[in-house]
This record gives sequence, C-alpha cells and structure tokens, in this order.
Amino acid sequence: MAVYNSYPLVIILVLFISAFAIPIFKSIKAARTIGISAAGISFVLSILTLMGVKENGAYYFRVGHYDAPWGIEFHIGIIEGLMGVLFMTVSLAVLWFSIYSIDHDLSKKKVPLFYTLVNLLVGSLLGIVFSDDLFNCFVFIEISSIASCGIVVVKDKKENIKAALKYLILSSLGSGLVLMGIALVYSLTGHLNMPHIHEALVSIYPEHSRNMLIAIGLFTVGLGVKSAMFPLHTWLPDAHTFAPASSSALLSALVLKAYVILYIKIIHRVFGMSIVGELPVLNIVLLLGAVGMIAGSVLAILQKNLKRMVAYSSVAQMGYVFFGIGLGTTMGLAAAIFQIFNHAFTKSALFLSAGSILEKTGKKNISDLKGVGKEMPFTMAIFAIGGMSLVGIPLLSGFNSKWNFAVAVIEAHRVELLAVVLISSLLNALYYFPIIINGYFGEESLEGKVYRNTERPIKELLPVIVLVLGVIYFGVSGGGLLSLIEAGIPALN
Amino acid sequence: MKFLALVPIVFPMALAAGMHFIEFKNEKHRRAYLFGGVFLNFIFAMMVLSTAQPEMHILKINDFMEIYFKVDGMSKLFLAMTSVLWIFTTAYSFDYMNHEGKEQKFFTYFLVTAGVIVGISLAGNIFTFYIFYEFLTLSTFPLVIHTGTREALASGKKYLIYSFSGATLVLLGMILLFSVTGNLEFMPGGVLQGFAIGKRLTAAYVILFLGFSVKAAMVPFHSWLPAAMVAPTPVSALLHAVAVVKSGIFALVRTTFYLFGAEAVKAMHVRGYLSILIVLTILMGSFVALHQENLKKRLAYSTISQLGYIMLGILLLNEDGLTGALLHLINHAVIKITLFFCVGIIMYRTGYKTIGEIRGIGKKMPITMGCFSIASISLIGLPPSNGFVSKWYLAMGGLQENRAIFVVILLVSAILTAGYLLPIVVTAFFPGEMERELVNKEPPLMMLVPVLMLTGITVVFGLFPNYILHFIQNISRSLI
Amino acid sequence: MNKPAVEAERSEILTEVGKLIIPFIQVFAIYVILNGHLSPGGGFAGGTILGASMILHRLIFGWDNLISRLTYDRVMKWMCASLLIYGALKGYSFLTGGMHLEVWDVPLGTPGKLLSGGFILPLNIAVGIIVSITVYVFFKLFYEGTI
Amino acid sequence: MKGPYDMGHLIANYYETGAIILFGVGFVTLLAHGNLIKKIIGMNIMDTAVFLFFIAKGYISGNEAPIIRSAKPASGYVNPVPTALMLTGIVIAVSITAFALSLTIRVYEKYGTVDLNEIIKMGGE
Repeated sequence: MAVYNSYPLVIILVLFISAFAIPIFKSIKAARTIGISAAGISFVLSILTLMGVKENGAYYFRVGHYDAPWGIEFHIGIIEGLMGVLFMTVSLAVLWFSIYSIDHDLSKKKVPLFYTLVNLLVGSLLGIVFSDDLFNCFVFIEISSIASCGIVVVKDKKENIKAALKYLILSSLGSGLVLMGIALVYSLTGHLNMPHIHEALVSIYPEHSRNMLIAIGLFTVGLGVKSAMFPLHTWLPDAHTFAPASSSALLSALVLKAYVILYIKIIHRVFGMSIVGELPVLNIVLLLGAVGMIAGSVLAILQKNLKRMVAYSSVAQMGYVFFGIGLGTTMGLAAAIFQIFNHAFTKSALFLSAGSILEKTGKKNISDLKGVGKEMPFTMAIFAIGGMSLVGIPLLSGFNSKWNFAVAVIEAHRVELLAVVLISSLLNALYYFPIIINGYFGEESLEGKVYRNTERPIKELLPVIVLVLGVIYFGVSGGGLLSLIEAGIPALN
Repeated sequence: MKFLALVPIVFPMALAAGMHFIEFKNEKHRRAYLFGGVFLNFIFAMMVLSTAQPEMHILKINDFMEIYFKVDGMSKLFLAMTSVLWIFTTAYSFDYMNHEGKEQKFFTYFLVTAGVIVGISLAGNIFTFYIFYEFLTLSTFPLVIHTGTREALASGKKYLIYSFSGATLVLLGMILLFSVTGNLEFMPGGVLQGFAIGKRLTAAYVILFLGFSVKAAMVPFHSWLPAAMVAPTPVSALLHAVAVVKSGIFALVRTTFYLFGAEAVKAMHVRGYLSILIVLTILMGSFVALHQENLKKRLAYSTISQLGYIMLGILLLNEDGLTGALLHLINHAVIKITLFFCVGIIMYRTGYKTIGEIRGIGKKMPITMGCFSIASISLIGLPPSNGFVSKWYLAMGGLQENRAIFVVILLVSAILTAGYLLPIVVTAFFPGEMERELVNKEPPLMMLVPVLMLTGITVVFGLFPNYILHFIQNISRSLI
Repeated sequence: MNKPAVEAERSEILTEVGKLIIPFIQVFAIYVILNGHLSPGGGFAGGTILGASMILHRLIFGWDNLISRLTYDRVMKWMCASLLIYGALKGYSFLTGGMHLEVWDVPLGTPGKLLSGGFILPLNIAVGIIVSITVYVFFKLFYEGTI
Repeated sequence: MKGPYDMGHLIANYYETGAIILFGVGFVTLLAHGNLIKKIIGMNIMDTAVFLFFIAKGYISGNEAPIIRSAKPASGYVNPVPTALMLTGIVIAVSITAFALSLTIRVYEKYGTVDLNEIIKMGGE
C-alpha cells in the first residue's frame, strides 16, 4: 500500500477541516490564506494521486477499519484521478480570482463564509467522485447541495435568495429521488458498496428487471435535476446568473460535473452495461441530451442578460455530456468525460470574464456591451477565446470535444446524430459571435469609449488566463487527455 | 527544416503584432515597414516552394488532427498567385486606405490574412486546411466591417453566418470521410483507392462540395458576396480575386482531385445535380450583373458567374476541363483585381459609385479606364486575351464529355459578360451629350503602378500563355 | 445579536419550575453524552437534549445574563473548534485504518469504563457540542428571525 | 404463486406500498404547490417515506433491536445498517429543512409573500 493511496481521503479531510478552521479566525486575510493554501495542498496531492494511478492502475482505499461490504471504500481510477486534478485546478483558479473580486460582491462579514462554503463544496464534490459507497455519495450530495446553495445566497440580494431557494427545492427533490433509488437498490441487493451491488444485481437480473428499471429511472431523474439535464434545468439559469462571478464559475464548472460522474458510476459500476444495455434508459438519456444541446442553445440565443446567456449555454453543454453517455459506447463515454474537461475550463473562464465585465462596467445586458472590447480588451479577449472554443474553432478544446463526439457517433453507427452535434455548434456561434463583434468592432459602439479605462490589471486576470491556457492546451494536444480517459474507462466497470 | 513552412505563415502575423509596438515616425516609415514585410514574406514563400523537402509534419494531435504542410504543384500555383497579388494590393492600399482611415487596424488584419492564406495553400491534409479556412473567415471579418457602419456590421454578420454554416458542412463531410478512410491527406488521385463507393462517401463528397461552395459563392449560397461589397475596395479585391472565394475554389480542387480522386467522383453520379447548380450560378450571376447600377456590385455578380466557370471545369473531371479551370483561376484573379482597382481609383478620386455617374471619366483618367477596358476584354474572352485561353480549354473539356450544352452556356455567358462590362467602358469613353465636368486626374503613382503592372500581366498571359499553361497541364495530367 | 425590543413579562411559575428542572435536564444531557461510549446514548441524542435545555432557558428567562453571552460568533467558534477536533480524530482513524497503519492502536474499550473507549468519548463530546449549538441556533433563527 | 400483477402483493408488502404512496404524496406536494412552506412540507414527507421504506426493509420480524446485551447470535437482531443510515438521513433532512426554512424567512422579508409563483411573477429579471 503506497502512500499516495491515502491522498484522496487526505484531500477531502484537508478541505473539510480547513473549511471549519476558517470561521475561527474570522479575518478575511486568514480566511483567504487558509482556504487557498488548503486548495493548494489538495491540488498537489491530486496531481500526485493521478501520477500514482497512471503508473500502478486503479485501486480501492478502505476508509477506516472495516473492509468492503461493511465499511466505506474509495475507488480511485484514472477517471477519478483526472477529475480530482480538474476540480482542484478549477477551484484553485477560481479561489485565486476571488481574491480580487469577491469583496465587490459580498459584504465584509460574509467573505470568510464564502471560503468556508467553497472548501466544503469542493470537498464534498470530490467525495462524490471518489466514494464507492452509494449512501456515502448521497451524504456528500446533500452537503454539496447545501454548500452550493450557500455560495449562491452568500450575496445578500433578493434575487439570490429566490434563486437559491428554487435551487434548493429542486435539488432536494433530486436528492429525494436519488435516495429512493438507493433504497430500491438496497432492498434488492442488501449492499451499498458499488461492486457488491453490481455482483448481486447481475445474479438476480432477469427476474427483477422492472425494479431495476425504476431504480435507474429514479437515479436518472434525480441526478438529471442536479446536473441540469434538459427539461430539468429550470433552476440553473437563476442560480448561475445571480450568484457572484466566482460562485457561478464553480457551480457550472464543477457542481454539475460531480453529479454526472456519479451518474456515470451508477450506470457503469452499479448496474453495469450488461444490464443497462437491456433497459431503454440510455436511449432516453441520449434523446434528452440531444434535445438539450439544441434547446439550450436556442434558449441562450433568446437571452438578454450576459450571465444568463452563459448559464443557458451550460444547459446545452451538459446536453453534450448526456449525449455522450447516452450513446452507450466507450468512445461516447470518453467524449463525455473530455467534454466535462472542456466545459469546466471554458465555462469557468467565461463566467469569470463575464463577471469581470459586469463588475467593472456595471452593465449586465448584452445590448449594453457594445464597445466593451475597447474598454476591457483583455477580459473580452478571454471571453472571445472561451466563446470560440464552445463554437468549435479548431485548436481550441471545444473543437476537439466535438470531434470526439463525431467519432463516437460514427462508431455507434448513428450517423444521423452528427447533425445534432453540428447544428448545436452553429447555434453556439449565433450567440457568442455577436457579443464579440459588438464588443470589438463597429463604429458607433466604440465611440466615446476610452481604451482600457475599466480593464482589470493583468495580475488580477492571471487566474482566468490560466484557465484559458488550459482551453488552448486541450485544443492543441487533446489526444493525450483522450487516450488517458480511454485508458481509465475499463477501470470504471 | 521542418518548420520552414511556418515562417511565411507566422511572419506576417508577427509583423501585424509588431505594428502595435513600433512607433512609426511618419507615414513613409510605416509604408516601408509594411511593403518590406510583405515583400520579404513573398521571398519566404518562394523559399518554401523551392524547398527540397516537400512534406512538413508540424504537430500531431491524433490520427485525424494533424498539422501537416506539403508543397506540391497545386500549392505552388496558389501560393505564387496569392503572394504576388498580395504585393500589388499592399502597394495599392497605402493611398487608398489613407483616404478610408483606420489604417492601423486595416493593415493588422490584412497581414494576418496574408499568413492565413499561406497556410491554406500549403496545407497538406484537410484538417490543416480546415483550420486555416476557419481562421480566414475570422481574419477577413474585421476587414469586411472595416467602415464600422450599421450596414457594414449587417453584411459582416451575413458573411460570418454563411461562412460558418459552410465550415460546419465541411466539418461534417470531413468526419464522414474520415469515418470511412481514416486518412485525410491530400494525395494526387485521392485517398479512396480500394474503397467501395457507398452512400456515405457520396454524401461526404456532396456535403464537402456544398460546404466549400459557400465560400466559392455558388448560387444558393452567394448572397454574402455582394453584401460584402461595403468593405473598402482593396478588401473587395482581395475577397474576390485572391483570398476568400479562390480559397473556396482551391478547396474544391483539393477535395475533388486530392481527396476523392476523379475516378471516384465520376463513379458517384452526383455531378449532374451539382452542375445544374453551377450552370445556374453562371447564368444568374451574369443576368443579375446586367442590372447592377453600383459598379462594385456589378463586379461582384460578375465574380459569381466567373467562379461558376471554374467550378464547371472542375466537375468536368477531364484534363482539358481542369486545365481550363486552373487557368481561369489565375486569369480571373488577375483580371478581377485589376477591375476592382480601377473602380477603386474612380471612387478614390471622385467618390462616384454608380455607372451613371462616370460618364466621360475616360477622358480624365485615360490610363485607368484604358486598363479597365483591357481587363474587361480579357474577361469577356476575346482572343488573344488570357480569358480566351482559359475559356478555350473549358470548352474543350466540355466537348470531351459530350456536353455541347456547356459550350453554349459559356458562349451565352461570354455575351452577357460583354453586356455588363462594355457599357462601363462605353459610358466612360463616349459620354454622348451628358458630359460632366471632372476636375480630378489620374491617381497617385502608388495606385496607378500596380494597376498598370497587373494589366501588363494580363496582356502577357494572353499573348504568351505557354509557360503557365505547361505548368498547369502538368498538374492536371498528374491528377487525371 | 441584538436584544429583542419587547420581552414578554415573565411568569412566576415558569421561572421557578425552570430553575428546578433545567439543571436536571442538563445533567441528564451530559449523562447521555458520556454514556454513549459503548452503550445506548451518545453525542447526538445528548446534544439534542442539551440544545433543548438551552432553548427552554431562553424561553423562560429571556435575554438574561447567561444567554446573552452565547453570541452567534462565540457559539460558532465553539462549534468550529468541535468540528475541527472531530475531523482530526476521525481523520486519524480513517487514515490509519485505511493504510493499515497502527501507530497507536485505538482501544476498543470495555463497557462501563469511561476512558477505555479510545476516541469515542472525545468524539461524543464534540458531537454533543455541535448538535446542541446547531439546535439552539436553529431555534434562535426561527424565533428571532436573525442569526 | 401469484402473478406479478396481483394486488395481493401490495397488501402483503403494505409498508412498501405505504412508503411509495407517501413518497408520491410528498413528490406531488413538492412540485405542485406554489407555497414555499408547503413545498418544504412535501419535501419532508418525501424524505420520511424513504426513511420508512428503508427501515421497514431492515426489520426482521420477531428479532430484537441491535443492542447487544446477551449472548444472542447475530441472527437474533434486526439489521442495524438501515437504521444507522436513516439516522444520518434524518440529520441531513433536518438541516436541509432548516436551511430552506431560513431562506423562506428571508424571501418573505424581501418579497412579502411565500408563494413561489407570485415571486417569480414579480421577479424583475
């Protein structure tokens, strides 16, 4: 048993303990130091974990003194390791950005609370990713829903409270459904540990297929609500629009993703493709994903508020993820996980830059943003790169992601679905390009604007630039990541 | 020297970035910087073309995504054409843009586009091509909306939507093709050796053809081109004659002969349907051009019709047809850029935009209008102009395929071309009663010299077509 | 945490009964917390009882000397400190258990001996503090409308 | 053996039936009511239904509560795992409820109503 095996647990412990250490000190400076250094330590540990897993393969880590059927286990494969690195990278960048921006959104008293909640949130999300025990996952889900509502409502405006309440109600609906699903699975098998459930389910499959269908349906809807699967996304635009920029970035980049990872684990580790393949669930997920890809973009086109538009675009991008899962092939799953990376980096960069624009100019409507490219050229450039990545300009990660989906669709012999992927990316162009164009070009819009008068200093933009570099890196050399993901998928089963 | 190919691509972009850091003492210094830069880039491009090692693998992301440059006959032809014409356009733009304003911005994107075009011509597989094809849209877009008026923005939006829809189709076609062959390298004769021509390949070809024909302004997808006429004249000239539409044509040649191969396309039985669209393009372009009052719009529709010839030549899939098409690619580029420059000079000197306003202008600007007349005659295709040579080969190609109808169409269209170009010449030189008072004379030398030299090239190509003809015949022989 | 503007007049009966039973409730709470190390009881149950006694105190005696010292910041500090202790102890046993490291073997304990239960006693106390404070804070939140 | 669609199954497994009915009641209350308080009540009913379901699943008729006093073998006790899980579940449900209620109070302060439909109607943006 190598030392790195315990790092996932250490990461979660460090994040949780630091989260509760913050309120003791109360000063903003201490909160920042503790919060960011905990995230930094976790970041390093997550990289070490990934390196270890890459070298020695997936492993189980027993939490506490009892072995699997009774105790809780973590399962760390390459996918989980990658997710750990992704989550820690994004949250570190967001925390770094929040140093410069969070004071603007929150009252002084609330700033330490924000850092507490962020650390709690990231810790619980990683718990969802790592844990191999369904009930433990449920506990982490609930912690994360409270914490994510918390980082919405921490900005004390009435819209935020409304949005958080809407979010809380729908997400507790989702977790209720998930819990019912767990109850059904438990009543069928008597286990909560994923591989054990899987074994038991396979042995009793044919006679209890209806029960399993209900259970997996409950999981689909429950986790679908939480990860904004298309018709269940109604809470998302409000929550992501009104939250502070840093919170929106975390919510869209990480929170949605953890539930998707859990869903993938439920499909592949709990039920297994041999059972799920017999049930019609994946086709429905595929359909909802495809509809979401189109409808999310159409809804985004209709929006007038910049952050709201970016939020609706998340619905479309999550549609891609479900689309990939719904294909039911290895390549589809790999494409979905790659899209998780792509979207996490791109969308957090978009939210942070949109938040900066909102913060510095005070304009939230798209129609008011004409000429903002002259006032904040670098922020706008970051926004432009993010937008272009989602549109699918080559050499940015969005293009690679779409390419993976195309390959997956062809491999699954469903060529007609290519049209959905391409139409969706065209629709993306329809709402990102006008903003970029109106921001940078056009005689009328540039009049009276002073060059760089509201620009953030480059130092404050560095975290976002790091995220954008990630977008470019995955665009230029996405092959490495994809083959890593593909290598990790067998361990999921 | 693996990265040699990157030099002419990156160098102009570096120049463009450099413009923002260097403080030019006066206008002259900047002109020297720009002209020197573009000329140096021409030399770099020539160095790449004459390199001993024609294949350059730059970066491999996965099987599909590989940045790969290759020098072959086709890229030599296209790159030589674009980089020569680029020099003329640069020289011409100095004075013209002085009058238009915002030169800094203009030359930035102008240089970036120069690099992108080199990338397009050197691309060794369709993925690399696609990247530069998208970048071409992005880098020419600011040029199209250069004036920044509401109208310009609307046209720019149209341009973007058309181009991206086309590019999306291209992507779809690429994916379909890749799913069959797993190889997207440009190779003479195509990558389809040993593959049965199935529905998917046919679909891929049609989709790629339609996708690329958006930039080549084929008829249902042409309307961005006249709309983009709001751009300054050098940009229009570039869009039409050199960069954008020609890269669409270039892409069609690459797709048809280097990816699918003439044999495979012949076996697909889709040529008939595509050539209906193309014939429509030729005739409609000419007919609409007849009714255009605005000189630039008239030239724009003329471009649409002339591009139809080239696409027709490509789809004939025989040696003479392809020779004619490639020859017309070059000839049309030279002629059309001359015509646009002449119209640009008129606008620069007088501000006149429509045919009614230019009565009698030939007497005040004899050199400009003389060049315009020579170019017009060449485009109509009267012997011994270069237009005649290319149309001759196109007609030969049509006859070889036993399609006399194409020859008829070519003749009709030639008459129509005369119908929309000659009135300009006639009104300019023979104003009749309504002569107008014009005080302005010929434009500055920097604008006149490029026009004269281009006209000279047109004449030389018409009188001595053999050198370039041989080169092109070699290419088409290797492909069919 | 400001003093509410209007305090209801205190009832004599309530005050006297409160004085009598609140200490008993609290002692019982502590008993339940301590009893939980190897037998029924424990921090959660005991903490709830303790929290209830604090609520009762607040209801009967109003804003008096004792309660006014339990400011939000102060109780939060207590709670966070308990959480830290809890996290550190659990983290230690999770990690050593998971790594099969027995640096210091935590004893399983024998029924009836309070200190033999290893981490269970401090964990129970921490849980008791956390739960009682949570219950009390919830009450305050809904009774007074603010935290 | 009775067939799979026999109503007798519903009666025989009355606690499961009851739990599912309760779950449905909670679900509909949560979704259909505009009033936030009722929504929260529905959420609680839903959670309670799951607790009931879980604990019923752990119960083995005739066995003792799992507090080891005598030397009875393990088979003599009911399954303690669901109970332990549901204890956690209850704590979670309580905290979510409390959080939701406190948010409701704030919403009432700011909007003057607890009806979500009305709030959305006024919601400016």
